[in-house]
Amino acid sequence: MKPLIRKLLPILGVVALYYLIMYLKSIKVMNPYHIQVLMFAGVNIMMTISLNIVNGFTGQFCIGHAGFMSLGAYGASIVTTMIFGGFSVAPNLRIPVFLLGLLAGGLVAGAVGLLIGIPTLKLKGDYLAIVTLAFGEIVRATLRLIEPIGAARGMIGIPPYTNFAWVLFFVVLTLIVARNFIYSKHGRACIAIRDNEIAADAMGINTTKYKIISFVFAAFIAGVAGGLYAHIMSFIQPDTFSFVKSSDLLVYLYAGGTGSLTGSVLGGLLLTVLPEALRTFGNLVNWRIVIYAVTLVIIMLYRPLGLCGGKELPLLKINRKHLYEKSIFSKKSVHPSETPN
Amino acid sequence: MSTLMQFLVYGLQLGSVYALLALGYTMVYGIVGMINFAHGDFLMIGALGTFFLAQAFSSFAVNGTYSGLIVALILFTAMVGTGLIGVGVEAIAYKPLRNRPKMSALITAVGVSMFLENFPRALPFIGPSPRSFPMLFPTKRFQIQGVMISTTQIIMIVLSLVFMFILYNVVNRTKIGSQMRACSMDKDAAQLMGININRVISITFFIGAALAAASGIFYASIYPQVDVYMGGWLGTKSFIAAVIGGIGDIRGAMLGGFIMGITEILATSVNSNLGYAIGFVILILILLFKPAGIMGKLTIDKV
Amino acid sequence: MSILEIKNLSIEFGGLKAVDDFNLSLEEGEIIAIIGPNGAGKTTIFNMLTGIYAPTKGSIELNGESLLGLKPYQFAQKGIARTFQNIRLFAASTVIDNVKMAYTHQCKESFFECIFRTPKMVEEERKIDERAMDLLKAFDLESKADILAKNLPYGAQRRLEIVRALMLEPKILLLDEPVAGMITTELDDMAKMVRELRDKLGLTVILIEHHMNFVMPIADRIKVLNFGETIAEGSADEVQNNPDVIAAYLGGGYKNVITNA
Amino acid sequence: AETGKTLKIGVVSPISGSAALAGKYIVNGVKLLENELNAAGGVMNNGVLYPIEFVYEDNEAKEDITTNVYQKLIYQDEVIGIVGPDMSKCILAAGTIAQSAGCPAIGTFTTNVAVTQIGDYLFRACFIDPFQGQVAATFAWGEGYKTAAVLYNNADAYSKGLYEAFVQSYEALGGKIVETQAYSGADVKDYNVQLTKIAAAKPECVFMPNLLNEVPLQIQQARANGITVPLIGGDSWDTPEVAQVAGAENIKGSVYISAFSPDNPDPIAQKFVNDFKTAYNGDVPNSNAVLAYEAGAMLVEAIKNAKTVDRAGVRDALAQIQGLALPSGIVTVGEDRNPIKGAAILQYNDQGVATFLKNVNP
Amino acid sequence: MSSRMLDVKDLAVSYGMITAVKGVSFNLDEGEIVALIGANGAGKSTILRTISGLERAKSGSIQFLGKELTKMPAHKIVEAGIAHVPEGRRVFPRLTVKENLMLGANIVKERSIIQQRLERTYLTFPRLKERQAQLAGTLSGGEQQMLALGRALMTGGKLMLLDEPSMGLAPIIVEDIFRIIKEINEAGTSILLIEQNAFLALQTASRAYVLETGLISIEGKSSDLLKDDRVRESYLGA
Ligand SMILES: Nc1ncnc2c1ncn2[C@@H]1O[C@H](COP(=O)(O)OP(=O)(O)OP(=O)(O)O)[C@@H](O)[C@H]1O
Ligand SMILES: Nc1ncnc2c1ncn2[C@@H]1O[C@H](COP(=O)(O)OP(=O)(O)OP(=O)(O)O)[C@@H](O)[C@H]1O
Ligand SMILES: CC(C)C[C@H](N)C(=O)O
Ligand SMILES: [Mg+2]
Ligand SMILES: [Mg+2]
Repeated sequence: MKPLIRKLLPILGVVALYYLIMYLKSIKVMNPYHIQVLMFAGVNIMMTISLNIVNGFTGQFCIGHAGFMSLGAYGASIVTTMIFGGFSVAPNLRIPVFLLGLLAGGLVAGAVGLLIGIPTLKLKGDYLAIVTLAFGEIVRATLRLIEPIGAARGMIGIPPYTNFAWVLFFVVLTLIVARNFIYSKHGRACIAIRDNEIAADAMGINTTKYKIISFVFAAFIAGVAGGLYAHIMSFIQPDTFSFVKSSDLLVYLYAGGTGSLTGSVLGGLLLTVLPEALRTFGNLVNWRIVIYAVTLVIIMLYRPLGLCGGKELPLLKINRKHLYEKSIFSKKSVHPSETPN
Repeated sequence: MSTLMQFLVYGLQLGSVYALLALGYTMVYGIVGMINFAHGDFLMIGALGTFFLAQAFSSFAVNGTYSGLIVALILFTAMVGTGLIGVGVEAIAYKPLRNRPKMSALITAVGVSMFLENFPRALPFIGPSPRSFPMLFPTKRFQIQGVMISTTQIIMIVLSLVFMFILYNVVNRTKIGSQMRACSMDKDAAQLMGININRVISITFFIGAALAAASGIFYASIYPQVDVYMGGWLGTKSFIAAVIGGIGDIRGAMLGGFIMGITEILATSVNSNLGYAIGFVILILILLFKPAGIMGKLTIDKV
Repeated sequence: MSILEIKNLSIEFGGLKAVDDFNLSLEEGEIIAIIGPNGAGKTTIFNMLTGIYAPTKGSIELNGESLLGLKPYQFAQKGIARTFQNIRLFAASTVIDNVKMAYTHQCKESFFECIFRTPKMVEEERKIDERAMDLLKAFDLESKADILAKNLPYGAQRRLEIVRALMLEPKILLLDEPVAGMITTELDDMAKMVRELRDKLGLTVILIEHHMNFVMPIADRIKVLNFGETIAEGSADEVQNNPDVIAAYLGGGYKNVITNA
Repeated sequence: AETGKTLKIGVVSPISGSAALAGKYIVNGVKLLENELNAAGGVMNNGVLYPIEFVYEDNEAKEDITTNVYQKLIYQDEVIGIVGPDMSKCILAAGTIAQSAGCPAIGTFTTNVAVTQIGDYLFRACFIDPFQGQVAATFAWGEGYKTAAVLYNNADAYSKGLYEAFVQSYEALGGKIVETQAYSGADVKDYNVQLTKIAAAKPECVFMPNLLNEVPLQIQQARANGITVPLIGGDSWDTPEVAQVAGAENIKGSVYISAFSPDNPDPIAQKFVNDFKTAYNGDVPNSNAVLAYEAGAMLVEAIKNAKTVDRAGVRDALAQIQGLALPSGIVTVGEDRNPIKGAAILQYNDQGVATFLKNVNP
Repeated sequence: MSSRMLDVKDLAVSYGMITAVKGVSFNLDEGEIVALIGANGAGKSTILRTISGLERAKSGSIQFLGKELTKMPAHKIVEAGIAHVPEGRRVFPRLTVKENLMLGANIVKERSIIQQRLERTYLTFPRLKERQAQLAGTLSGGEQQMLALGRALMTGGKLMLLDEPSMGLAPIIVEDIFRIIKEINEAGTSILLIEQNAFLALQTASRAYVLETGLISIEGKSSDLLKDDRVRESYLGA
């Protein structure tokens, strides 16, 4: 019985969260603007998790992650807006078109991730970081050259399909998938590479292969997040996805704590909401980024490993012992260390 | 042909700005092992500081320009001042993280950069708007075989080479230089050699920030517009320049800076959108073939 | 037929002949020790046997199959596992994860099975876990399974490196100074362990070590290297009394300083 | 009279950022209107007096921030309409939000044609680029310049649109474009390459329809590259700082198209100029200030005439504005929600001060 | 009667939550070789690192020739006359052997003294002279240990802290190094020695302290400890 509850409780929690927010909206405690801030926070959480997979769990420093986001944003928007005509899509086709767009965004980003991952992931540490930075900027420069999608002026008139429910759904899905990834052979291989690449290699782990898997997987998630973003903003532009965006994402990740999904959620949420919240204090408006910056520096000085510093909420962990619980699927078994011998 | 030469002049002019900024990146990276993302903002502080200094000295100006002595005084003050700010930033924000994971310091640097840009921005007497940078000294233009050159350009290019030459010799030939290199490899062991690593790191930041200020003054002299955000993008490009040359190597920073400046101008002449990205393309190409940049040496971990 | 056949293995680093014409023919279940002065090329041989360095000359054959040109992870997958002179654990991971990580290659979970955590994948995970626990238990580490590797005492870290290597199901185990930095009592435990590996698992072991009172009793054969060249080879007794070995490696005071301990 | 609920009007302008100079004029222009309304106690509609509150937001001259700010004004402040921003690229990005929320938005200086095409909730207070381009081309041709070169910003919808409009009109008149150079990106400060090429083509004039913060550097660099011919600009040049930064020496003789000239003798215009001067210690209003004031005034007029005092009612009333007397002329909102307005041509004298040359009406 | 050189009293050191050294007192007289022995993780290296200023003491005092070291920055401690050969060698990997040695003489101003010390070091370690232009990072473990010792000789300290100098070295080198250690000592340098090989340590030092999880459990003359049953059982394995 216990495992069943453990599996269902989080899902119930998410549903409850959704209805709570909708209720707060209906009694005007939250307005659509607040909800929109939460939607951006959701997108940022997805981006942070994606970055965490590469930086936090595989130890490969990617500092141009906004590049993947932009590919997803453009890929998805091209599908929904240019191929299917944006606002003129028949109402009953909107959701399929939207999902198709997101899938396209994810695939484009993933494919590019594969393409650039193969040559660059051979580089180590800072050099890899720098190449990913360059990659992000080259993507931006390329998008700026393509006239049919508005070049540097950007793409307008993207239908605002993304709503809070979609964002919540994708954030939860990302969390589940990322958690499962981490607690599997793939995740372990990635962590091994992070902890000691030479040893990983010597233990028969094809380091290049697993780096690429993690990179492509993360790029796919970033692409989907980019697609969601485009359909909140209804406007995208290459310059939105500049190095500044990438470094914002890094900030969410490291302030939250690498190697912890809880940290990604916390970092993405807090640091998206904080500057927006400061906006509402009229005379602080000019100081809001200063306050944000000081907060960030203080977090890093007092918690150099980030707010969560490698710690994880039990919900986002897969405990080894669970393997031996009577699962809802299989009939086994007892943990070997508990068998008397 | 003369157009090409003209472009080369513009390339060198831009390149000297990148090069000076890249020197700071390279020094700090080489010695402290961190990418100081706030480095570009030292450029802004230098330029903005010069702007205010020039205002303060405006009673000495004749026809809007200043005498050589006053200019030298202004530049010196701006460089030293920025250098000291660099030392202060290190002491407050980076020093406590010295033995922490690299990325923590990097993120702190992002925070510092936001602070350095937005603090003056929030101050009423500075604010976010661009200002026009005063002409500090009169510039003369002359033509050599159809190529326009100005005295400002010559001063810039020559001075940046001089700075690099001095710095190179300091790092490779002096005692403080060898202390810097020791710090760069193993701070504990360096201390056991009797090296005061705090002093070495402070000096490093001082030099880096002062050179950034110089590059800021140069930059503002040729593009006379200063604002609190001017350092960000220039910083990123100069950092790329430093890596192209081989980060950690002084000559490499200089080389990378000039490569960046010249290719940017040449690529712009093909298509304006290319100029902006060419540096990044060059970077990737170079790293694929020389994984540590042109002058950099990749060290192999002995297993 | 011998399990590992190394012929004329040589490597140079910018003119320096670090290993010169090294030959070794290894029988299954043998324990071979390589000794020699510092810088003689011992670790370099291990690095060539695990694909980290490419030899300039020579051949490496495992069960008749040449391994030259393979990547390090392929050497491991073919059955050569090692430990490192400077411990290289996955320090930030738990002890059991360290062991499971070495089972990546043999593990049959596909990417989609993993991210959707299918019942099949969960079953496979459980098997890996049991396997890893069995090994840890055999080396007296099962109580430490869930603590971080970096928090283990030094001696336990050395043992964990061996356990991790065993998870690869290797044919040959290379141990690079397994008792360096250990106190005398730990040394004896390790000797017992290495013997058991051979006796119970039938493993073939090559080890590098400077502690003669560890090496001499357990090695079936000893090869002595100096400046990359093999200067002596034979049983412990033969090597100990070889004047070249004494001059180059053991030193005159060897008998009274070391064995007295 | 009966007092209705307070109505909020959102004002979006670049209070900070690259166009902060323009932002200052915009806020000051609207503040003038705000003072007038405060004196009157609000807007009278059908015998009910509605107090008006202005909510000022900074868009930093950036598209994405404009979008955020629109969201905030529409959903959090629940404004009845939005004045601004001033830049086409910004409203092009944010317009969809106003449109899908059904909130009227009036761009103050958003001259790009596409702006009002976003939907029927989008308006503007200024002329459109095809007209402006035509005025510039006609002027250039009229001055006897047979050849022209263009330097434009490909990252800015306004710049690109105006460049295209100019070229079309100029070529139709028989002029020849001898060199077209573009750049893109807000971080560009070096136009030397483009200007070297333009100089080599030896045009008789150079058209530079570029942004406020870019123009001064372009003028300086053009002169340094030996381009001595007159430079022609668009509405964005209308800030005194342009000449200050560029230097009187460099800018003298250059001409630009403006929506307003403070030298306009019309009494309403002069009253506005005087009010502005008194309110802001002698500052002379520019087109940004006038158009921001006028956009606000249009919204107020619509509130006055609206059948229902809500967003939809105000929108309908906006579309029907006719013969509204404003400082820059009599405004009638046309079919495409574009007002029909004239342009002024201004020229810089030797001191670098823009002086009125002539008016052009559509 | 020789005078007291180093006096450590109630020294405690911690790394965050972990207290590695829990109140240790010991001393060393001028001209002496004193050994610290103990299992892995007992806190031996931590004590040395605290003496040379790389770690800060939580409490307690360290007196060296009458000067209090616990508040002194590391580089001053070197100038005061302490040379520390750290655990794991810690040579500067991307500098050449010679550059490493020259850095050892960082605090020395006179060129002639530097030259003289360099010659002495090369005499002691001919291998280093042979490899003087090689990057230190590519030396073998034993070669690096020699370099670390050589570098410490270059500082010319009055007290040398040696952290496991025999680790990973060939028997003949170990013999060499211990002979050199004795020579260095005879030439006037006092030595505080950490050594895993307890037998070797006790043979070399005149006195020794046994450290167990941050506390001193046994102390005394080496000759006595060699006969001590507890020592014999846990550290000599006989
Ligand atoms: N990557 C490299 N580049 C240059 N020289 C190297 C490299 N790797 C090893 N060497 C040199 O090769 C020789 C052999 O080194 P190796 O590490 O194999 O010695 P070893 O026998 O393991 O010594 P020890 O017992 O001290 O560990 C040494 O002289 C070393 O300096
Ligand atoms: N930097 C550090 N951070 C946290 N704990 C540390 C650190 N360095 C050492 N420790 C811990 O402090 C304790 C004492 O370590 P120390 O290195 O002083 O032991 P030691 O006696 O020198 O052992 P060894 O023989 O392994 O060198 C150990 O438990 C170790 O894990
Ligand atoms: C203020 C002006 C530069 C605005 C310009 N007319 C535009 O539409 O973008
Ligand atoms: Mg070795
Ligand atoms: Mg130790």
